[in-house]
Amino acid sequence: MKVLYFAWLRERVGTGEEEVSPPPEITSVSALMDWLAKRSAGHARAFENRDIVRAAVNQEFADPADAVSPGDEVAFFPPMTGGRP
Amino acid sequence: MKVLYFAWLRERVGTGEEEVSPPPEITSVSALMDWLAKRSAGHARAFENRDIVRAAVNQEFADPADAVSPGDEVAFFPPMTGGRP
Amino acid sequence: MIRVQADDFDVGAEIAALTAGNTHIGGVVTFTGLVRDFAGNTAVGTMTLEHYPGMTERMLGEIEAEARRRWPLDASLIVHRHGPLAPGDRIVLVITASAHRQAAFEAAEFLVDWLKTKAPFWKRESGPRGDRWVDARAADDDAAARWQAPRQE
Amino acid sequence: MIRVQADDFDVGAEIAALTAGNTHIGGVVTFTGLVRDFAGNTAVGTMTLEHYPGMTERMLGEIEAEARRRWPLDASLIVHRHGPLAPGDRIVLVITASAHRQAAFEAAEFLVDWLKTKAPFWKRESGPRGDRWVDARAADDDAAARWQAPRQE
Repeated sequence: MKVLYFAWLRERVGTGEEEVSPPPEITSVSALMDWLAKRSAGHARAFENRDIVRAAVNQEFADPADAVSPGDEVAFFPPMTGGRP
Repeated sequence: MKVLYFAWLRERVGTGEEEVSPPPEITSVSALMDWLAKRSAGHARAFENRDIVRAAVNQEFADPADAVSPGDEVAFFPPMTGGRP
Repeated sequence: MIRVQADDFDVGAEIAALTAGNTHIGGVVTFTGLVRDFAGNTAVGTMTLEHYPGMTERMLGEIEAEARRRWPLDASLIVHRHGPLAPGDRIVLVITASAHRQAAFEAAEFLVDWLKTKAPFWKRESGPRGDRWVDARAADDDAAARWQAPRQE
Repeated sequence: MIRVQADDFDVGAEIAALTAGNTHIGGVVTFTGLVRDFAGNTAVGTMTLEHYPGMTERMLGEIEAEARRRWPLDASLIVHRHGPLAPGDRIVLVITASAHRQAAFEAAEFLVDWLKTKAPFWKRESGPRGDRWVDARAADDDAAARWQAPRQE
């Protein structure tokens, strides 16, 4: 499973992309966040406030309850802030 | 008094601009149209359907009842048709 | 700013000139009106836009001033062409710039609606069956009427 | 059409390329987003726009397709820049072209509102007190919510 991080999540985790192999019981975005948060102090800080973390699975926005599978591309990022006039 | 004509009013009258000296009793746009319509067959045709003639006095839109005076610039034209997508 | 001219205009250059040096502007909206093929005609014809020099400038200036009273604009521009034009040619340009995108959008739409009812232009189309002066459309009056302040009874 | 690029764009050239040869188009609306001075700061800083390559293109394409389902557009374009940008720089361009001016205006406004909530971009501002990631604003969600279809009870 490929996991991507953007903006301050990327900075806290310390990388923009990593290949991970979570155990089979990790089947939702929410469970994946719990599991990832234990990988390092940086991961823990990235996921410390779940309310402001957004996710995408295979480049589509995903809710915490949505499913993840081993071959997926899963991305985590803050709420988007494009041009804002 | 300077009188201007635009679009098909100009074509019917045969000129885009003329200097006229109406008698003192011509004090409104409406009266001026009546008076101008008698100047030539072309003028008569230009003013034959008053409903689709618009006027401006000194470059401001004017109603038939609005006043005209000897020094004014009075214009007559059809409803406007600028770019219209 | 307003301009009435026979020459074409460059939208990108006009935006750049209008917004140069003002870093409070967050959004710029433009409307460019193009000459369309005449409805129902397969043949492509040209048209000529006649106007009332002097009054045109006055009316465009009044319309622009009204938009700037109603919306917080940092900059605005109306350019209207006259003379002979062919399908695909640019006729009119409206630009509005504001810190807030919604003000820029609303003001641009207001200006375009009012231009069509207040600016003294008359269009003559040349087609395969000869020339004709184009009739005004009620739809333009309706679009402009949206912006009227509610009347007191 | 959609494009995501670090390079600047030329609004006039983009309009010309998009409308060339289509004489059914009567009106072209553009929105150009510019980098503003940061609120409350007198110092002018730069900013960097990070995005999610791949997903950005997918989301812009979906937003554009939705606009074209809702309005009768002859052409449309979204260009979004990423990378380092300074106040006054162009960030985003939306162009809509239609036979009818109101369709062009509404579709452009829809696209701009949705871009801000659906396009995966994150802005980091550099100011005299260092760098910071910009927070999302509730106002953008509100603007996008205007376009939601009414929900069934």
